[in-house]
Amino acid sequence: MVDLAQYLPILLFLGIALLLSGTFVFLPMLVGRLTGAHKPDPAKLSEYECGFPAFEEPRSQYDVRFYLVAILFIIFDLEAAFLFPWAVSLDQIGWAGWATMMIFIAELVLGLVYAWKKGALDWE
Amino acid sequence: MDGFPILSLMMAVPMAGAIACLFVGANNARWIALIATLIDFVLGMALWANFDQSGSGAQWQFQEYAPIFGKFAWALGIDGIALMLIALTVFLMPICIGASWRAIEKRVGEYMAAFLFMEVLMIGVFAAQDLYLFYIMFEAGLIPMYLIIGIWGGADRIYASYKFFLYTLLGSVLMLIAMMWMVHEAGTTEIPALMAYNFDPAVQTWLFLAFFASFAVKMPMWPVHTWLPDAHVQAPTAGSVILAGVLLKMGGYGFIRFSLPMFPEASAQLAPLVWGLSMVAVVYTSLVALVQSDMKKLIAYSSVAHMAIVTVGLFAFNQAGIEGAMMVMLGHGLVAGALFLCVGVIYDRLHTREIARYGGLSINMPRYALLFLFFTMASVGLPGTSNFVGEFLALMGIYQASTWVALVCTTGIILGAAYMLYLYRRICYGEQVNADAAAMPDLSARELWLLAPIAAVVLWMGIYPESFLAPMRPDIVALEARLAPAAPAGDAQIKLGAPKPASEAHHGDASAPSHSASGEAH
Amino acid sequence: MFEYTSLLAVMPELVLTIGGLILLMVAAFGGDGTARLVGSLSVVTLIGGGIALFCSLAHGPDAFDGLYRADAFSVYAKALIYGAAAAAILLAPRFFSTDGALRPEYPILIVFASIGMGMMVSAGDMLTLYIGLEMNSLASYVLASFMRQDGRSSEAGLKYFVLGSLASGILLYGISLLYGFTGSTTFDGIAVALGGGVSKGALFGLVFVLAGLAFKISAVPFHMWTPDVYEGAPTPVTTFFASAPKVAAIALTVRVAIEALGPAGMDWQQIVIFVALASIIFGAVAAIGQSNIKRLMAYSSINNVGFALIGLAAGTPAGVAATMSYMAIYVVMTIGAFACILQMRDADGKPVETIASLAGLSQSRKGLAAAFAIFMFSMAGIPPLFGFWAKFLVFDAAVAAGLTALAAVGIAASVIGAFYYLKIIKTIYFDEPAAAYEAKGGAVENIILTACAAVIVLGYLLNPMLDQASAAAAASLF
Amino acid sequence: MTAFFQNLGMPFEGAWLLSTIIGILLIALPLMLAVAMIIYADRKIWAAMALRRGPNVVGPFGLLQSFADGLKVFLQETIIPSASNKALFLIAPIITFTVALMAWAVVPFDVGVVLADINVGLLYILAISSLGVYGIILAGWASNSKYPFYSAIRASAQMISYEVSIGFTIVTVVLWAGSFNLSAIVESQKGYYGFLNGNGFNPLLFPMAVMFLISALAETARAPFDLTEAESELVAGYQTEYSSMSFALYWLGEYANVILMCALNAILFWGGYLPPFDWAPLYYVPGILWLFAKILFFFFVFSWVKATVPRFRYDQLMRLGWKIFLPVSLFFIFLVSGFLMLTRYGG
Amino acid sequence: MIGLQHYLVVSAIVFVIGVLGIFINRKNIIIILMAIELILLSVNINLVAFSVFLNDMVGQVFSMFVLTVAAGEGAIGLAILVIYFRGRGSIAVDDVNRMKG
Repeated sequence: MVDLAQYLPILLFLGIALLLSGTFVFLPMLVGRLTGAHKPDPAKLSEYECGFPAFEEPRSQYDVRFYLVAILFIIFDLEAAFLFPWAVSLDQIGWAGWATMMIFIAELVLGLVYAWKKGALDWE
Repeated sequence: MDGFPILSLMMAVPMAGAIACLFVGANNARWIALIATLIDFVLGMALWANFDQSGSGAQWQFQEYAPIFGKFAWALGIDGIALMLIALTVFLMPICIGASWRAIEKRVGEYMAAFLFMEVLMIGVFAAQDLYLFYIMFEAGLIPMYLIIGIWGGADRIYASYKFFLYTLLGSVLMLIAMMWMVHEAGTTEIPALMAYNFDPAVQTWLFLAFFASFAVKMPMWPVHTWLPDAHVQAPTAGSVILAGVLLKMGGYGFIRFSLPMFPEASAQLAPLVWGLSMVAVVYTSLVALVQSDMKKLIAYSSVAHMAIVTVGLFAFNQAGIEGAMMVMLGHGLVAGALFLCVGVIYDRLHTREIARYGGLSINMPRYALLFLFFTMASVGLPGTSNFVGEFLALMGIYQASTWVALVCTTGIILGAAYMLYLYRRICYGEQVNADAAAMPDLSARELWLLAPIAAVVLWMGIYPESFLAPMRPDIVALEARLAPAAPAGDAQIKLGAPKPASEAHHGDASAPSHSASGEAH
Repeated sequence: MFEYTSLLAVMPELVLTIGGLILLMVAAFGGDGTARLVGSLSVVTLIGGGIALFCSLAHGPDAFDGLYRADAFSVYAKALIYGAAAAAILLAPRFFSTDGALRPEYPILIVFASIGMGMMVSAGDMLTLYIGLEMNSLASYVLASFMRQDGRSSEAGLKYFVLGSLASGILLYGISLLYGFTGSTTFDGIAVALGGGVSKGALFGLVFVLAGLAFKISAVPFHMWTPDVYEGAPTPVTTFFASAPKVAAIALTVRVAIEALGPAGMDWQQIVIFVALASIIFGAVAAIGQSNIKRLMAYSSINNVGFALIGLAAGTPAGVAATMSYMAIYVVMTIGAFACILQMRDADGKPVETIASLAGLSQSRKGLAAAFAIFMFSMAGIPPLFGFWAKFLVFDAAVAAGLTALAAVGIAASVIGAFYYLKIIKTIYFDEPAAAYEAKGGAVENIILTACAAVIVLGYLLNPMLDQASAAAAASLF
Repeated sequence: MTAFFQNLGMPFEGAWLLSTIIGILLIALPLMLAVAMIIYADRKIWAAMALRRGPNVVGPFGLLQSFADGLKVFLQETIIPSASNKALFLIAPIITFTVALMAWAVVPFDVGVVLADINVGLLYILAISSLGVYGIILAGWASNSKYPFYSAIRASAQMISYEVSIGFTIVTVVLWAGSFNLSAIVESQKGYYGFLNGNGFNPLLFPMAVMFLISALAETARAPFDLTEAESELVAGYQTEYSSMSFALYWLGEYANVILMCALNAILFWGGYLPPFDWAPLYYVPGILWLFAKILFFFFVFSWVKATVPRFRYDQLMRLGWKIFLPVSLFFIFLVSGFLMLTRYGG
Repeated sequence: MIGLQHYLVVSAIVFVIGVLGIFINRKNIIIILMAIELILLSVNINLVAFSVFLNDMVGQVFSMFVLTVAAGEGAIGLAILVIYFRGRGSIAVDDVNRMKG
């Protein structure tokens, strides 16, 4: 069983990092109120535009290719999840284990080739 | 004829005809159908001629057995009862084809195919010696009949076809479950073996009820008879003929082949139920028939009443009753068929079944009036016709079992006379009020050739029923023997050696058994 | 240690995988023009997979330390699956070509789905089960939304995806509980653990697993996706959904129930009985009001699943054999019926789906009408058509197992089902002809149609063979 | 250090806690300091390459420029746009910065000098750095403004694209080292050809080192891959609506990540805290200095690239990631693992 | 000390949230996708917890596969959603009603 205690410093680190960054975000707000720098007005609080009111919803439709990238990422990044344990246990699993992963990668490459030929990797 | 698969051949001939009909034109289809049915008729007569009626031979003859289906077999074989019903089938089929010769004009090929397929299945039902094979044949009849009613029927055909289909299907699926149970219990699918198997009486009741659900609908018994008038009214003439002539007999055949021999105890126990339903049917449907304005409906209700006599006869548990029931079935098959043909004859001319639209036909259609009168009388049960023999035997049989039932059922005969004669009077007698009816021509040669053979056979059955009873007698005797241990004590029996109160003697008729014997001697 | 002989056991999957990947490359490099070529090659691949089944039979029952089964049961189911998949491929080109959606991905996806289904029916471990199931599901989701430009198709894909994923999730949750409370994911291990008593946690797991599987086989009360997906998906895809994955899911359910959950039989039998009856009755009742033939077929499939489950409810070798026979017959009927539906076209050659458009078909296209009627009567279970025998077998098994009451209720409910099949026949035969129909049908469709009709009419002659095969398949589970 | 506090009479738990917290602060505070200085360095290098002088007003040679900037933004008003999703708007920079800090928890500065010596340190870093994308997406989303939104979408697509190739590249190193522990990875780089320390000297891994360096540029959205804040198109990218310290936190986080990537370059391919030559006298120099030297070298490379290479187009960026790096890295996995099977494990 | 039942309870809660997210949510299909991921997450919690407490690696291996498949599922789900959105212009749950009956 893994000794989770070695992760305790990380947990502590998380706490401290959160504390630090929280301070950085909220302290200036307090300071701004104290120094009088805090003077919001509607124009200032409106979203950034080039002098015009926005023509459309800022979160409007965006290019479907981003979705495509996301989809490709999900697939390929997860294959890496199989590569990691395989990489550290290569000394124990022998040629069969190696061949299995190579077949896996080969299939992955075929998928990549398919996506490539279908133009999924093009950004035009 | 030993070893020759005549039963399979009798099924193969119409099957081939049916397939051929699908691919040829209207006229060719008619001829193919006629020839196929005639071949079958000839084969059927050959079957009868070769049937060993002595009673000394095997009960089951012409047996065929081919275990090609895995869980069940292609097992055929007939006894006398089945023989008679097959004979009835092959006799009526050419007549049906003839009746449809002109009446059917659209989709003739399919029509003829459906009829020929029906014939295959009807022969199959009566010849099957395997429980499941029987069921398949029994159920399969729904398909052609559904199509016959639905495609070539009258205005309200769709409703009628649905009703026919679903009623009958619901009834028979329960029977299927019972069959499965029986097969697992007895370990065989062979009907002869099952007929000898003694099921646990406690279970018999359930099995009986399951079979009853199917056969009662098919028969049809009151109160599940309501599909019949609809089906009859909507079906084309030949459809009605085959429905009344043969399909209804499947129910009776089912009782005689399955319910009684396989579940004798349950049959005895539930006999009062059957009696009760039959009594209601006889009286109620006869009264309903009396007020019908539609000819076909009237005859349909009369069929229900006649079938009630059959059930009563069957559940009399004695030879006379069962013989009578068989005779009523055969006779009714012919007579009701003929009556529907008669209706068809005038329907073809005037395209209406309203009784009121006719009248005085005896003037312009004398030959028709004569034959119609003959069949009306046969239906009423006039001595000398087939129905008289059957009804007499059946009522005699039930009298031994229950005098009250006999009494009520006998009123059915009187009511039957009433509605049939009333019908006849309205159609053939009186003024010729309707000009178009008055202008109708008399029977054509074709129509005459359809009705005359039936009339001849009806007469034959009435005058010399022994030709028909003889092949069945050994089987009925065997059935009676099977039933004997369970048969309910009749209230008309003599109890020898025991003194009786006077009131018993009032109902009891000491001469009843000898009557029965004399009935056989006819 | 790794045993190379195990590869023999998975030979069918290997053949399909390699074939599928090669075809994928053909599709990638050849473009949409290769659709027909890829279609025929996919069928060849499936046939190759079918031949490879002999390797797997030769190998014997267990492979990969029990993760995988190459027993008669799996071979039987795979033969059915491959056959159905091939039919679904063959039926497709004419449908898609009229819509300009003829793409080589369709047959390839079906091949991939077939690999998944092969794994499902061969699973000896929850892990294999899950992977196979997902492999099939993922391909199926895509297939459902294959007609990208058709709004209904993508909606069908979406619904299928959401509810299918939910089902997988529920199934997985059940698997995780079973794993936790029995300490194993292998079917044998679970069975051994359950043999020593069913803990409450394991019972929960069992219920979840069965619920997930019920989703996959679209049994009531987890059937709600079926009508929409069947209606929305392109008709060839619906054909596929109604046939091969049904077999796979039912076979999988049977295997899990018998092999893994066998010792807890008393616990799941009631569930299966309830689900079976509910499916039969609901499927039949809901189908009555349908006007779209594909929706109707969806309810019909729900209804049929109910019948198939009755065999499982019996829980006996005979029951399992009956279920498998049922599926075999069902697949033939379904493919035949869909081959008919695929021929439903208006005068412009556009596919139509309403039942009303069938009106009077018997007068314009006699042969098609007759075949349609045969399939409908057969589905209704009317003898002498082979569909009757399917129902007969499951009810027979139920009666033999002492579930007479179940059989009686089930068979009575089948009469309700007959009603809506009759409705179609009524429309075809009794109604006045509707708009003109395109007179010609594709040659391939006609061949398939005729073959199916022939099987349905003459099926009883196949009985001994079918019985033997099903019995052998069932025997390998016990 | 724990032992030191225990010697002072503290119980073990307390001593451990205190020493750990000190360790954390020893990482976090100098890191922030380093970031400030490195921003300065960045500007200086950039300026030098453009023959400019760069910051030179505040403090000697402008050394205090970053601190002056820091003070300025600290005293600025924090603007929260009215249309924004306020909570998320404030949380986003916190996430970015926290994550940038946390990755350092497993970085080995010298033999045994590491806060959490976990066995999957490399995985941890990968995981933590993947989280960084949330800060950016949330910023873009919460701002509810057009440019930040586009920028966030772009940034996330870019980051995840290169994460894939980084992942595969790392696998080759892990294959070679047989471990995910960063210290073990460093140790495994000892003694190439008897005298070199660093995977980068291995011809099988050198291409991976190059790819990793480029991917690191893309992953941190440094030039020439800085499309997320391509000012001509997207104003200031996802930071457009930010001001005050929230804005500064992104800068801090970004540079902290840059340093981290430099450190990873050093650790994974160039021997980490080991001296470049496996020669005893060099080991007298503390490892941490070697590491810092390497980090600084890579940072110089980063700045150098920024100053000289023009910005990529988005399609070029994607093509590089998906069509070149991904297949090549997969091929190298095959090569490296095959080589290892032949020479080390299998035979 | 945190015991097995704690994990199971958390997992059960997550699972229920996921299922409710699918059935109660009437807004956005993306939320449904997330709910599905929640369900799978609960499964993974279960698997890993059991794996640790049973001292058996299978559970963790299983959870790896679940992760992978979940990713594939997510990818396909997104793809289908994109097609759907292109055809329909909306991903509101209430709009997914083209077929009825």
